[in-house]
Amino acid sequence: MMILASIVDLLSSAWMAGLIMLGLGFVFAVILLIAHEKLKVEVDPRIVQIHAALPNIDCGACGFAGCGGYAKGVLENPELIGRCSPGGAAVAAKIAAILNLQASESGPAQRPIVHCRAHTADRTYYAEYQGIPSCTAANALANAQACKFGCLGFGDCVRACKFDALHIIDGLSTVDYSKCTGCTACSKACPRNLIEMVPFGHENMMTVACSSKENGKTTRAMCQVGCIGCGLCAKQSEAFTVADNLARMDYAQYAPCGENEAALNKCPTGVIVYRGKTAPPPREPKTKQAAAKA
Amino acid sequence: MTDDLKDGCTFSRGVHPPESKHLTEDRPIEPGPAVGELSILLSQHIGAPCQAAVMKGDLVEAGQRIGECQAFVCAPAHAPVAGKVKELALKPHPVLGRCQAITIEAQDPTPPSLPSFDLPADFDPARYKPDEICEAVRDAGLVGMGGAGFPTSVKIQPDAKPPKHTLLVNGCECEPYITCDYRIMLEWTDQVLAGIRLAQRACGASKVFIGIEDNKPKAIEAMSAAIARAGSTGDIRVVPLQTKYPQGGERQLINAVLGRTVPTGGIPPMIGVVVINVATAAAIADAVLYNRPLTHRVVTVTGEAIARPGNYYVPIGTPVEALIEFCGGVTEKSAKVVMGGPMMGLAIADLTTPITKTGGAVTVLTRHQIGQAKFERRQTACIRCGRCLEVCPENLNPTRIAHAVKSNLLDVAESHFIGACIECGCCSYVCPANIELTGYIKTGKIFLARQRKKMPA
Amino acid sequence: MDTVYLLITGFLSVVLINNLVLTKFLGICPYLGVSGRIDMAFGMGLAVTFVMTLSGTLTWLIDHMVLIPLGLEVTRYVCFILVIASAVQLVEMYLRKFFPPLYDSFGIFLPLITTNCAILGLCLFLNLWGIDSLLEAVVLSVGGGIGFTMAICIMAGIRENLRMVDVPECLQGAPITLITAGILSLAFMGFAGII
Amino acid sequence: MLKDITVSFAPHISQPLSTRRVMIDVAVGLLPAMAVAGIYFRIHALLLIGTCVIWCAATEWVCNQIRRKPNSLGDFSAVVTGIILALSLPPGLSLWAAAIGSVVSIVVGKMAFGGLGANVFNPAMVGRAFLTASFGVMMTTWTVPASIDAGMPDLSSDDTVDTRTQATPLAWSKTAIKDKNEAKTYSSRLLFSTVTGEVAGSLGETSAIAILLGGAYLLWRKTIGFHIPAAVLGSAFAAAAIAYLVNADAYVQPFFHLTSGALLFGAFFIATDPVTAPLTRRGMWLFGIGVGTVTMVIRILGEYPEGMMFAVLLMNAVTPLIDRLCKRIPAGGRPHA
Amino acid sequence: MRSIRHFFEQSWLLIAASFFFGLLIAITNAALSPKIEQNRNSKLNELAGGLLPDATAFTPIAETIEIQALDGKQQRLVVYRATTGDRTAGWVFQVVGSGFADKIELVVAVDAAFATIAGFDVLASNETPGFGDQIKYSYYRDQFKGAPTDGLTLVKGGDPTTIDAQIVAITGATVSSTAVVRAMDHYLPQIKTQLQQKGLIGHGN
Amino acid sequence: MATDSDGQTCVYKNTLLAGLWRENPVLRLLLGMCPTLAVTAAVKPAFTMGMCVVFVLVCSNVMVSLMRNMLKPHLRILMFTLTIATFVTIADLLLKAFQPDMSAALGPYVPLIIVNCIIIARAEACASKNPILLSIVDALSMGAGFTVALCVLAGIREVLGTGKFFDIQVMPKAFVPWAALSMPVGAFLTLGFLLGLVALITKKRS
Ligand SMILES: Cc1cc2nc3c(=O)[nH]c(=O)nc-3n(C[C@H](O)[C@H](O)[C@H](O)COP(=O)(O)O)c2cc1C
Ligand SMILES: Cc1cc2nc3c(=O)[nH]c(=O)nc-3n(C[C@H](O)[C@H](O)[C@H](O)COP(=O)(O)O)c2cc1C
Ligand SMILES: Cc1cc2nc3c(=O)[nH]c(=O)nc-3n(C[C@H](O)[C@H](O)[C@H](O)COP(=O)(O)O)c2cc1C
Ligand SMILES: Cc1cc2nc3c(=O)[nH]c(=O)nc-3n(C[C@H](O)[C@H](O)[C@H](O)CO)c2cc1C
Ligand code: SF4
Ligand code: SF4
Ligand code: SF4
Ligand code: SF4
Ligand code: FES
Repeated sequence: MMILASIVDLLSSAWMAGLIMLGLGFVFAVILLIAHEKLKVEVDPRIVQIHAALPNIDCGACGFAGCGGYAKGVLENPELIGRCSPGGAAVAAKIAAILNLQASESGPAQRPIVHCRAHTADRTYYAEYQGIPSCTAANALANAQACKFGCLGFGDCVRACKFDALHIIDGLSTVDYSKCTGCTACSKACPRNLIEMVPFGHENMMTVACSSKENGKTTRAMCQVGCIGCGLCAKQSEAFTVADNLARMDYAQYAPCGENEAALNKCPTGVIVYRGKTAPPPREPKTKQAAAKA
Repeated sequence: MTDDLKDGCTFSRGVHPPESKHLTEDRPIEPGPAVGELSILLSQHIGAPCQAAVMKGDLVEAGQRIGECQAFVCAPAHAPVAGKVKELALKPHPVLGRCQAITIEAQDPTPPSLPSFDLPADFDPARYKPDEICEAVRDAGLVGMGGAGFPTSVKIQPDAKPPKHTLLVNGCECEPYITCDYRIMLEWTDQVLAGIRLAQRACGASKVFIGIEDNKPKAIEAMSAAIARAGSTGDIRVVPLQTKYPQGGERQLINAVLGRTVPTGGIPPMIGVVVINVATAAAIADAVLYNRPLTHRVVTVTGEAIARPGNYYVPIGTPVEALIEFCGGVTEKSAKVVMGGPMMGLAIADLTTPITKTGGAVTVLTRHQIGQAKFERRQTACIRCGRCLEVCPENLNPTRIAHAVKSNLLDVAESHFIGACIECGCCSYVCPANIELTGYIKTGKIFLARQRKKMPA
Repeated sequence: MDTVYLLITGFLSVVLINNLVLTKFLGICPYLGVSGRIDMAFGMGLAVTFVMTLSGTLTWLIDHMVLIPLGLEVTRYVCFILVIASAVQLVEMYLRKFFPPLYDSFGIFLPLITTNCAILGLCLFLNLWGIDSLLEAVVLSVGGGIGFTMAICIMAGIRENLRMVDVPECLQGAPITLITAGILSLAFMGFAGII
Repeated sequence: MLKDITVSFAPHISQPLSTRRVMIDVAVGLLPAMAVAGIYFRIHALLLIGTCVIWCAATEWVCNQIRRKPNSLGDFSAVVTGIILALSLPPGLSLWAAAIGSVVSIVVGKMAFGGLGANVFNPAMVGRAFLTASFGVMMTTWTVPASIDAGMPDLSSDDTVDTRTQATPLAWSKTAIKDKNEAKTYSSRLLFSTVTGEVAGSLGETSAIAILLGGAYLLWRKTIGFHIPAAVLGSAFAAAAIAYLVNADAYVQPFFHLTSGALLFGAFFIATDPVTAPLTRRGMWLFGIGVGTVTMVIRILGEYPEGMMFAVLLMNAVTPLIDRLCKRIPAGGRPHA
Repeated sequence: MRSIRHFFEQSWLLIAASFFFGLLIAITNAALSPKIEQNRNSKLNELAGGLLPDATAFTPIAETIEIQALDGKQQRLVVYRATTGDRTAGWVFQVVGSGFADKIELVVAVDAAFATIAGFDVLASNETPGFGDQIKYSYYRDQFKGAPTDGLTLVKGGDPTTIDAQIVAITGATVSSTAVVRAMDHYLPQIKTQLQQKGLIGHGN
Repeated sequence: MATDSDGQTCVYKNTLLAGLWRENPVLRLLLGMCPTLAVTAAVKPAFTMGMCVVFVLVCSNVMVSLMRNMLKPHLRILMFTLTIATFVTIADLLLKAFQPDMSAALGPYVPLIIVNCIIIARAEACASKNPILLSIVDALSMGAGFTVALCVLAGIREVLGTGKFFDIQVMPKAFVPWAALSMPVGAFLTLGFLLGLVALITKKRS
């Protein structure tokens, strides 16, 4: 009884506040609904979708002015996926799905192959390069490294890779295929165009890891493991062709078969190698083998 | 004309590195070495490379055209000596790294002889048609010998738009060490003047100024005397300029002499001015009067590391190695071989690199000259001292541009007008933190060019 | 004359001495998030100034015209936030519909700042400081916004420079921004007492 | 024939100036001020300078060690920071406080931003500001010079301030402002001492002569340009003159403002720190005018007697904006599209 | 008609929730406001008790004490008499100073003869944490215990442990420190005179 | 909209502790920085603030979870705000009634909980899509993370800035407090370096 009385007591003093709030709620509902009807603007449906996928708390952590801004921004520049820290990986995945990033893939995934296999010790240097540690810069300063076609090892590609999938190992850019997403950033970054995006139809791909168009003699003088354009590989397998003193692999034709294996074994400089997640180590060049035997 | 010599004509900012010209300035032009094998690079100029017109094993005459042009902005190549084409292969190139070249085995290697030159007493450029001059220059394979290597025939082309009112002759030679232009002005004075008058006739300029830095009083005197001797020409004047680097940069030179500014991203013809180098002028006379193609040039071989520095007349295609050997080899522990001068020259690694039409000097620097700190690339962070801004002749903000490139912010670099940099090197020269500002800017330009190519608008 | 003096001092005080960001810690989220580039920061600052003026004035009016006369101060928070949220949403829709260019340049910031504590904070501080004239409320609201704009633009300038230096990796982003803000707040202490 | 040649970008020569040389020049320029500090504050000066320099250098070393970066002590910038911090501290400050200030200077003011050249704020002033905020009393207790207090003890023990203390000239001028009175007396009585330095104040700031001597050296060596000092002193003088003309009883005469407090020291050694000042000349003028004006606003209107430190920090903060405002346009004009 | 139905379909929840929440707030407020009021009073008592530990009771005196506030307005002040048994132990009252951010409400206790301050405490203030709110810290407050009731002055630097008319300011918070001293200097003599006039305390030194 | 097959938007029961570190709202997600900076001069107000946030978080998550199927899209944020504001008002009243000292100390930062991004973020990301129980767990986890972060920050600042911890003197007498840490600058610097430390640890771990 006492409790009931006190509740009644409280209510009697509270109804006023309740009413005011009621009125307030009513007014705002009216205003916003009318505004919603009258002030509608058509926008790209994908923006709406992305917006809906976002946490919608407008915290600004993404660097944009709120979720709306980010939705628009990420649509224009998909590199910005993953900037929404409250949303985390889940939201990033949703955005990626909306933007349909993966859908464009037809056929095997593209993966980069570095067309050089010379480590620092395999190369000839005419002089010590003392400039800016960047491949683009070093490439502009002619000829410190004798081979004009080989990897410079200053890692412009490494810096371009957002996924930590490239590393310079003993002066050679080396892809970590377990991390690579095939984004092509590295192939755009290399000033010597050494990195080619290749349809990776198999776990490991065979490749001629050289780009030198010098004649065989010059190549040999400059690099222990360069392609001398001798054509032995092309004799073994259809997948290889030689032009401009350089053998090339037709990746579309590649299959792990005996012929290709034979080409690999015949190559005098060991420049035909496997690349991929479980690639076996490259063969030593014949000259080195001979030296080792002796 | 010596009486109205005035000092102090110059541009704003810039630096004054030690001149170091004493090594070679008093050495007359001498014939260079006898070379057995010459490599004529097919790309020695701005524009499309020329195409080889000979095959391996062909015999060629001295002066025979061996590289043909397919494009408008291009220059043919000629064989400096008689001999056999040994091979067509990639050869080291000071800028491009490696480049197609025609290698000629000389029939009988003899030292080149200095060109004979007697100006006919009645020489009058008015007798030549502008088109003829231009055509002769084009056939001779002439490209700017001041460094940039722009085909001269395109520059002095008659009836170009807009019309050219002024011809500026660049006798500044503001780079330290180099003296080839100086010697040419002293020794081949009349030839230079004849070339100037021919160029003037071709491009139709009404006024001619010869800009010479005031640390070369003898050249100023010689040129002035030659003009006086020729008598006829009131419209050619020698303008003494304050000695300051990069006085010879064409944008600076135009500013110093004419007080005009070439718009950013523009070139002198846009404001009706043609700039040619004095060696180019001499070569124009050679080409027009004697039909001699550009096969030899004067090269200053210098630097504290060279035993016998001097100015030599050498066939184009001579390997640097041979030149250095000819000059007595190196004395001290050398540190760097530079094609060109120490401010703008290209350090080369492969000493078989041949001399090109644009390469007026080979400078072999010692560690001492380079400075130990610079040699070992001892850099600190930029302390924002602003010295690089103070000296930049193009009024840029080198540190900002360079650091933007370093941090891969190419849009920032562009917003600070990276494209306006003339790569003169003043900023790097003064930087107390020893930062390779010019190097970063060059690299940034390459990045940008590549970006544009990859992403067509 | 006296009112003018009062308004000026009030304005300076809320811009320099009681700067909402640097001394009252309000609006830190956009301060950290949108201070990466100067143009963005400036747009944000303008938007905040606008919304702050609007909501400072509106809430002051509601407080003094409705809530205090009716003795309903206890619903103050609810009313304030509803007024702010609706007003901003309305303005945003309005701009988007009728002034698309204006919307693109600063309307995009509007939703972000509804949930920004600088706005509500200023309204609450107006109440706390016992501001009892409308004019003063308006001036202080504008001042609050301008103080925010100033602080965020300074920070954006600094951060644009910091992109080019080698900030330790673990301090990049929010940490170095906070450290910079700390030093800034030290520097602003110097203005103590100038009014 | 030619072995171990190298290649790098042009230019291949450079002028014989290094960062280290620049910093050593600043230290040399500070010698007169340090000497005067030594004369007036004896062993205290030595200990404070030593403490600050050693702690600054050690902190920088440790930071580099933690980041696995090459040691950067060779550029001597940490030493300069240490000296300037020490010279801006009250002579009687406990050594442990000076050590804390040094650590804050280097860690918060410099290394957090990435080390030399990266810092936005003047490291020494960051350290000093932190000390002012933390240990307000200690940072406003001023020992009188030994020439006045012959009995100055040789060593200050850490806990008690057992030396004679005195208000600084600026504190007196502040009193004059508050009382609207006696500004003239103070100016005439103290002007001479502020020139020789025989007054209470921070270690390095008291003697105008010593600072001018060092400043002249830096100007001669071209380590600093004249723009910033001129702008700071000019604008401060103008502001002080206005105040003086408004009320000569309350505000001391403008010259007094120039020679007292940290204005001169700051104008020549602190505001000129290249790292934290604008790059362009026009920017330097703006920056200097800002520093001078803000200093005087704080001195004349504010709660603190001196505003140099705050003014420098504030203008450091807007330096990026000034740089943006004074962006350089190429000699050939803006490129067309 | 349809649009009205549409409207209610869309927004009934908002309206209902508004009402419900309004009630919720109001009820809470009604339930708690006596407690909140009581908190204020008990805080005064508690503070006063802390300042005059001997006192056993605090009773408002009947006499009207009219004083002039800092802003010049006349106002009435409630003065409590603190008693130990039936002996007057001191006097307690509340004064308001103007601080850095806002007004500062102080509770001040003086001894029976109104000669020295027994202490003060801060009832409400909005001074900056770390700055002005140090007036609540004992090192600052203790300076007042035993200080004379008139002629307090503020000094910068000095020894806060000596008890005299000199109050050492809080560093970096001179404004707050001044506010306290000024409030004391302004009110205490007024109250003292009034109490003397009313004959509640003696006239003496 | 899909709920929790993706597992990230809401904290599961078995990861009750996620809010403490992996998704700590302050240290990892950088949400709700304003109160973090403003009330951490000492541990007690920081803790009180944390508790207030927990209270509001739980209540609003419950309410939102109850209403989750009735929400209309364009009035959704308004509903959230209304709910949160109501509970903040109640929290403020409770504080005034039972913790008057703390209420005074926290001043306007209690009502500012209304705009604390954490609460609206959880309402949107979790409560509006999940049943009540899960929402409560989430609220507790997030609230705990917030409170702990605040207390750590406040602990550092209080000990160095005043020599005390939870109002108890812990530093030796000779220690002169670094007053700067109690000031705004202390808040910024301490949080800045704390976040740096967190980033360092995170990097080391991964
Ligand atoms: C920084 C710089 C310095 C230069 N210095 C000289 C010089 O000293 N002498 C010279 O003839 N050309 C110099 N040049 C090249 C001139 O700008 C210009 O290209 C040349 O004079 C044109 O003549 P040409 O086409 O006959 O070579 C320089 C260029 C630059 C960018
Ligand atoms: C470089 C430098 C900067 C200074 N900056 C300040 C400052 O910003 N604020 C300040 O109160 N004192 C500063 N000082 C200390 C003052 O110059 C001086 O000691 C002041 O007059 C102290 O007066 P006071 O005792 O009345 O506080 C600085 C000293 C130096 C050397
Ligand atoms: C953010 C901030 C908050 C401040 N809070 C207070 C305060 O609460 N109380 C106070 O007296 N002074 C406060 N001050 C300092 C005053 O503005 C004034 O500078 C100080 O009282 C002067 O003291 P000093 O002469 O001991 O340095 C604050 C200053 C700043 C920058
Ligand atoms: C002219 C000049 C003035 C300097 N002034 C300061 C100074 O006031 N404070 C300081 O910490 N360092 C100073 N330095 C040293 C150095 O620039 C400073 O440590 C950098 O800010 C660290 O990055 C100065 C250096 C020069 C060349
Ligand atoms: S692959 Fe290309 S970019 Fe990468 S390190 Fe080698 S040269 Fe440089
Ligand atoms: S940049 Fe892209 S394509 Fe290249 S390695 Fe990295 S992830 Fe793979
Ligand atoms: S920025 Fe370019 S133009 Fe300017 S000094 Fe440097 S190299 Fe020369
Ligand atoms: S000269 Fe060097 S140190 Fe000076 S501002 Fe330029 S880049 Fe920086
Ligand atoms: S918590 Fe203040 S703006 Fe986000």
